[in-house]
Amino acid sequence: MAGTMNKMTLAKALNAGLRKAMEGDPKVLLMGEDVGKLGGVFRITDGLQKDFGEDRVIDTPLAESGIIGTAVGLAMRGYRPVCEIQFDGFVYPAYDQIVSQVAKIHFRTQGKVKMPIVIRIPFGGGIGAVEHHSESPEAQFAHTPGLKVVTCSNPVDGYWMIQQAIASDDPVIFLEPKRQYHADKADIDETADASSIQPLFTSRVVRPGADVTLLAYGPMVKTCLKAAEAAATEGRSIEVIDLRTLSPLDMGPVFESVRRTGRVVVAHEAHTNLGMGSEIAARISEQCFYSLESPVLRVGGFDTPYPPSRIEEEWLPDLDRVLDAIDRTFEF
Amino acid sequence: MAGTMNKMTLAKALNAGLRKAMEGDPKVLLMGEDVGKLGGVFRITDGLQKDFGEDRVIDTPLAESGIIGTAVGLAMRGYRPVCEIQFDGFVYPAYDQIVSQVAKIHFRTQGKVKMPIVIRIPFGGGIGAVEHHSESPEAQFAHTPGLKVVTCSNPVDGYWMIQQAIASDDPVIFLEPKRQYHADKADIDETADASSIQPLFTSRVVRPGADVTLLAYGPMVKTCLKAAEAAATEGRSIEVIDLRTLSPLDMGPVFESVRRTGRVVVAHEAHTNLGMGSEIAARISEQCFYSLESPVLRVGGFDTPYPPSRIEEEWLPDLDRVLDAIDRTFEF
Amino acid sequence: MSPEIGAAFGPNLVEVFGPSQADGGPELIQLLTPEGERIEHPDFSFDLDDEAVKGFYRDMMLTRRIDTEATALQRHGELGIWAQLLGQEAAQIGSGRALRPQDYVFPTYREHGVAYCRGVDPLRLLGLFRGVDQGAWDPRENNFGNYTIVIGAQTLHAAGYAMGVQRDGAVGTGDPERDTAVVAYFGDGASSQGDVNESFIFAAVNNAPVVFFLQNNQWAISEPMERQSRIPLYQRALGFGFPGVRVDGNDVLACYAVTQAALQRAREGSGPTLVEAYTYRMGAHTTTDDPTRYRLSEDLEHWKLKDPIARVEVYLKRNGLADDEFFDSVDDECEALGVTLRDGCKALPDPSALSVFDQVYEEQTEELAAQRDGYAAYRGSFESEGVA
Amino acid sequence: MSPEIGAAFGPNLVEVFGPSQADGGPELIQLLTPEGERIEHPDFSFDLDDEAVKGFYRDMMLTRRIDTEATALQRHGELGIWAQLLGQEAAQIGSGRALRPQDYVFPTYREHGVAYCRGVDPLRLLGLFRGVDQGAWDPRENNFGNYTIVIGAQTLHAAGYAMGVQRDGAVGTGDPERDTAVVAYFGDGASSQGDVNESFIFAAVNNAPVVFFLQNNQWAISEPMERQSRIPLYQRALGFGFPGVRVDGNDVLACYAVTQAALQRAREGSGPTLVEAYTYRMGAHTTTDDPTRYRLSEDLEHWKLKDPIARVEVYLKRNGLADDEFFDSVDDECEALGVTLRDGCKALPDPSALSVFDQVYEEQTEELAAQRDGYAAYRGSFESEGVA
Ligand SMILES: Cc1ncc(C[n+]2csc(CCOP(=O)(O)OP(=O)(O)O)c2C)c(N)n1
Ligand SMILES: Cc1ncc(C[n+]2csc(CCOP(=O)(O)OP(=O)(O)O)c2C)c(N)n1
Ligand SMILES: [Mg+2]
Ligand SMILES: [Mg+2]
Repeated sequence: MAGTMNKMTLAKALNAGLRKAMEGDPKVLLMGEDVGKLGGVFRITDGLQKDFGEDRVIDTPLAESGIIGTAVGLAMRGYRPVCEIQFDGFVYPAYDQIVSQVAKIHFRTQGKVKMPIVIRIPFGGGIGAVEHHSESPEAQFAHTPGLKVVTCSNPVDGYWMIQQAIASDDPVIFLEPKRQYHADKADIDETADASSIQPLFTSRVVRPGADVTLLAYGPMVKTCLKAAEAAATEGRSIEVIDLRTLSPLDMGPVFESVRRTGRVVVAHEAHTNLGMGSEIAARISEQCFYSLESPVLRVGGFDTPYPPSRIEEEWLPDLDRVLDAIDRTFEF
Repeated sequence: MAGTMNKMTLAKALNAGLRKAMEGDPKVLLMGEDVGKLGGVFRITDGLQKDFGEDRVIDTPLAESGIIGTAVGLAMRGYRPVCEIQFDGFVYPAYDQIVSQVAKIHFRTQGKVKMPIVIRIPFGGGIGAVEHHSESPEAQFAHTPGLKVVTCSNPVDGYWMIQQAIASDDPVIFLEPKRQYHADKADIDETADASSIQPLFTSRVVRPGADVTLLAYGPMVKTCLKAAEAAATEGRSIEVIDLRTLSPLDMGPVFESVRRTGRVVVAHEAHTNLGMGSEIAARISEQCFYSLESPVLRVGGFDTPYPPSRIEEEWLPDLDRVLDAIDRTFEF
Repeated sequence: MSPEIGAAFGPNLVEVFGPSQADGGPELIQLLTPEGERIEHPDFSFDLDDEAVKGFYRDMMLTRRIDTEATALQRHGELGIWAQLLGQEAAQIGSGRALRPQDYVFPTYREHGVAYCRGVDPLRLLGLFRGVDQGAWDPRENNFGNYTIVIGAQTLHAAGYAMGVQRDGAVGTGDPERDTAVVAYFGDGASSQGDVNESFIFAAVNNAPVVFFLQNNQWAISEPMERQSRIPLYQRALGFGFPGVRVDGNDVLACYAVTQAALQRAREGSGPTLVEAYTYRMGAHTTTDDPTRYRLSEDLEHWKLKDPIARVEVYLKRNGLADDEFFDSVDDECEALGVTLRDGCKALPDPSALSVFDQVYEEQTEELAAQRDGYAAYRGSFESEGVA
Repeated sequence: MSPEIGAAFGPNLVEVFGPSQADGGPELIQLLTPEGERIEHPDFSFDLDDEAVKGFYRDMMLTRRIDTEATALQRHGELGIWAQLLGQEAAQIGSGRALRPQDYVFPTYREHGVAYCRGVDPLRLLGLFRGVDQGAWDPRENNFGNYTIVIGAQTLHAAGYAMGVQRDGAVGTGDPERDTAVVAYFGDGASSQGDVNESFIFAAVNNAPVVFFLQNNQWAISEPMERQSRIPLYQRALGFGFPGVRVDGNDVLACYAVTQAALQRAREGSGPTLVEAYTYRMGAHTTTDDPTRYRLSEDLEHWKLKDPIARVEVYLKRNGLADDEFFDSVDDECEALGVTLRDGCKALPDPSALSVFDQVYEEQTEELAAQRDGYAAYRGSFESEGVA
């Protein structure tokens, strides 16, 4: 029904997705700093406390370890907590609870205790913020068995993926590209049948192409789509894949693509050294050894702390650096 | 002077190295849980509190964030704290202080404040321990700009590297392969001239070879040397490189080797997914693209939490799995 | 410091509370003396009969037997390590017996006595220390959580679970089978962890039904409690706005009475309480520890006089409450338990090396399934070699 | 709950301390009322003369000017964000002026008034919020640490620094130029962080010379302080064995007197103190925040009556301690400062994109140098394209 289409930003789509999940299951709780009246510093939980009450949308004390640690207890009591970490750089006080508890309890108990917790983290840079507000911590979580890690790049995915993550009986680190929160609007059909939606832990070809495979996720998908467009004007056909899931990785569509194109560039904001690109490059190099015309090239944040905001756009991988890497894949 | 040679285990060598550093610089402090009278659960600080006093060998409250956070303050006051984290799995409560403070203060202050802190972490498995006592957290630290990460594999390196780490004006995560603490003894010349010692942030060819390059560090070096020996009996010449430094990586000797051998296996206990092997594979694939006869193969811990100890030897990469990977490099 | 300035900030708390005293100080709640005499306390009383005391005696004896048996099993190489509770039987049985079925326990790695009270098969406890699993009892069966090794982490789980209890409306209803309390066990050392202090905050702010049960056994491995606090630990609660009490942790009657009252407070909706059970770790930290490196043997001798079981035995005997038959039958039970544990331990099956792949996620990933298959094939190749 | 059980655990602390009261409650230390009247307090007195009060007035006016100017600069797009201190001038100037040169300060992101007291060029503060650096003043020059954004982290640094001070023998010598105190600033929200509570433990156990200066401005972004504690925050210190006091954070005389006494306590070797400055964040959390979403405007109106600067002005005027010339000259200074800030801010140079590579390590790595060179070459390729 076209009549039910709603134009939404990513921020609104996430809000609508959270609302839907809360309506569908009384065990779903939201918790975090300022998620109540304020609706979160990005307003992702706007209006939800008003509608679902303070028992279901909980303004917690300012302690990230406490947020995750109490979420573990709530999950053991049968709840499905969705925790908001205010900014990427503030997830680290909760790191122990995440990697030693959330990630391991299912394993520790041989599956007797499930951890259906979603940890939402606005991540990535480009919003002109001060230190600790522009980090990309995904690789650290993806390296941790027991966690699943996903990220959305657009409003439609945001709307569905957050619901799928909440429905997951495994803990999900849900990374939201904060720079995209209010960037674009997209049509969302809230009445669509959830079962018709692409499963959560899958990647997706978002632009088909023949010459180079360009891999991205979260905030870099848009940049990469633009790069593909720019490359097209120079006669190069770039296939762009939105990875969507970082752990597990869904490498099937990637390998399939690389076997056709023979060239790969992977882009992310996170530090290049041991970023997602390193794992992806290692897997592709192993699985597509004879197909590669050139090594997998990585375009990532540099191996320095995130810089002061006046130079963040120069630090972040951008269209030009992606295009440059695409060019370089032809130098081999 | 051969007369000054002392046979030492890794544990004793580290103890001797710490003692030497404390004698050489009154600003060097040791701090951690049980490092005083007990000498640490592995006895690495044995006798040091007795000789240097409670002000220099500090039994801290049981709070890892507190240990690292106060070390930051001590460093700002001009001290050189050497912090002991009791076991790898207990470093996570301090993760925020490590990645957001220790790693970033030099950058934040444009170099006005140095962080000469060493964080010693016994790491790796194979000692029959319960959960959280056999982790390999190196990739997470290596992914963090601002930290340097090293690991020793034998008593001689242990003795010198700990002193070099303490002398470093940058923060160093110092990983000690706990399974090796009491495994072997080696001759150490404590009177040797420190300036004649191989610099800290360098890797080393520990066994030359021609057919395959085998990369390892810390606990896996011994296994890999044995694998090389076993392979030799089958007529394969394996070059083994002890990486020693994980951040920065010293890839020069690695590339040089790979360009000769064309085949690479990298082994570590850490989870394979996004472990050091992924970065190393990515770099080698990029830099030695035309030299590779086979993709870089990784032998790592599986992507599950560390298992109960009765099956840890099956979980950990061992000689057979390394040999198997070596064999597989010839299948391409 | 100049006295005027000091005075401005009120009395010196260290002076007020005094340094740690070997006898627990004047605030110690005691109902049964080390000499086996029952005494009155103005605020707390033991409201069960002597049959119950005999039951506690039996519980403590069996708990001690689990402990000594496991220690011996470790010495014989059957366990990798064991965390002994010797000396802490009263704290654990007293508190454990105060629980109702619907209450929920978050233990550390040393709560074997509490586990026993909850009905967890002691063999199940051995699995963790033998290394065949990570403590694989089902916490839903006995409302006894899995052992938590990262110290302090479980206190936050307890606070969260208690917030869930509140949301379920299982607090303050007056229905004794519905109202639920949660207990977080932790140690003197753990009290320094950020997590523990955060759990105090979450519990206080939410007025959550949690009892924080701190077994102050005087040691955190080699560190005496002075390295964690300069005032008695039960006072910590004051800073967070809920009550803290210190109970004689070697007095099973007092531990029962105080815990019961604190649990009841929680169930009624009056929020958290900190109970510091002042006790002593008579054994080593674990079987790999060597306490002679850091503590005086006199210290231990002193505490032996306060043995939690001995005082109950004296009480029962002196007052003619139990005859030889009773004591013999408990001894027999202990013997039988010993045999069960020894035989059972050796028979605990090793896990399969492939099982780990199946336990990571509720919904298995393709990636990990493939890793499993690869490893299975690799292992298979040896077997076929072996066969060939 | 049944009264008997409650009573057993002593008085209800929430009832004893009462909920948070808008006037700070009976324990508030005040020396200058909102009406500008000086009053006595049994424990604390202000021992400087009226010239000093005039100095404080000037300090607070200049601090407020820095704040309003920076807020305006943000509105004009010259700063990315600004964390306003409006309303907290007395807490910061009172405490900041009590410091000696050798004392060391660990601030949050809002301590512009303290920075000013320490002699940090206010332009330096703007750099962080403009995004040209991360607060690149040299902490060694003024013993004023860099702003810490991860809330609470700096309190541990303060405890550690103070442990260093102890090791340097710079405590309790009686030499006023040697004995050193350390101050950790933090907020009501931060008090819930594990790090802050751990810093209390490290400071207490080591009896370290730290003053924990908690500016309770009633809000942590949108969360009222009831979300962090159910009793007044100064009481938190009791749980850790050191004194805590609540001072009227809008009373610069009381803030000075109380902080000075606490600092002196630290310098003399009597250990840590928690000072809760009870104040109010009159502005938004930062310039990107919208407080109308979560707080009532009456609340703000109420606190406006307690403005920290107004009461000093009234005091000076009513008692004829300062004439128009004085007030005019302060206003002129503020104007001049405004011009300096506006001009200076716009002139702050952007960092070079390559500089980041050189600031990561004290000893540069080959790896990073190569990354830098690669990026420099890449950038160069555009320039040569441009030239071509
Ligand atoms: C976060 C963390 N750090 C360190 C350890 C290692 N460790 C295990 S038990 C222990 C001492 C705990 O002392 P306490 O809390 O008093 O409990 P007890 O062992 O005396 O029962 C330590 C340091 C750990 N398990 N977790
Ligand atoms: C660890 C961490 N979590 C979250 C944040 C985001 N944040 C910045 S300021 C703030 C509120 C702090 O409140 P308070 O401590 O009262 O200080 P105030 O801002 O009122 O001065 C929050 C949640 C942060 N900076 N650090
Ligand atoms: Mg203890
Ligand atoms: Mg505040």
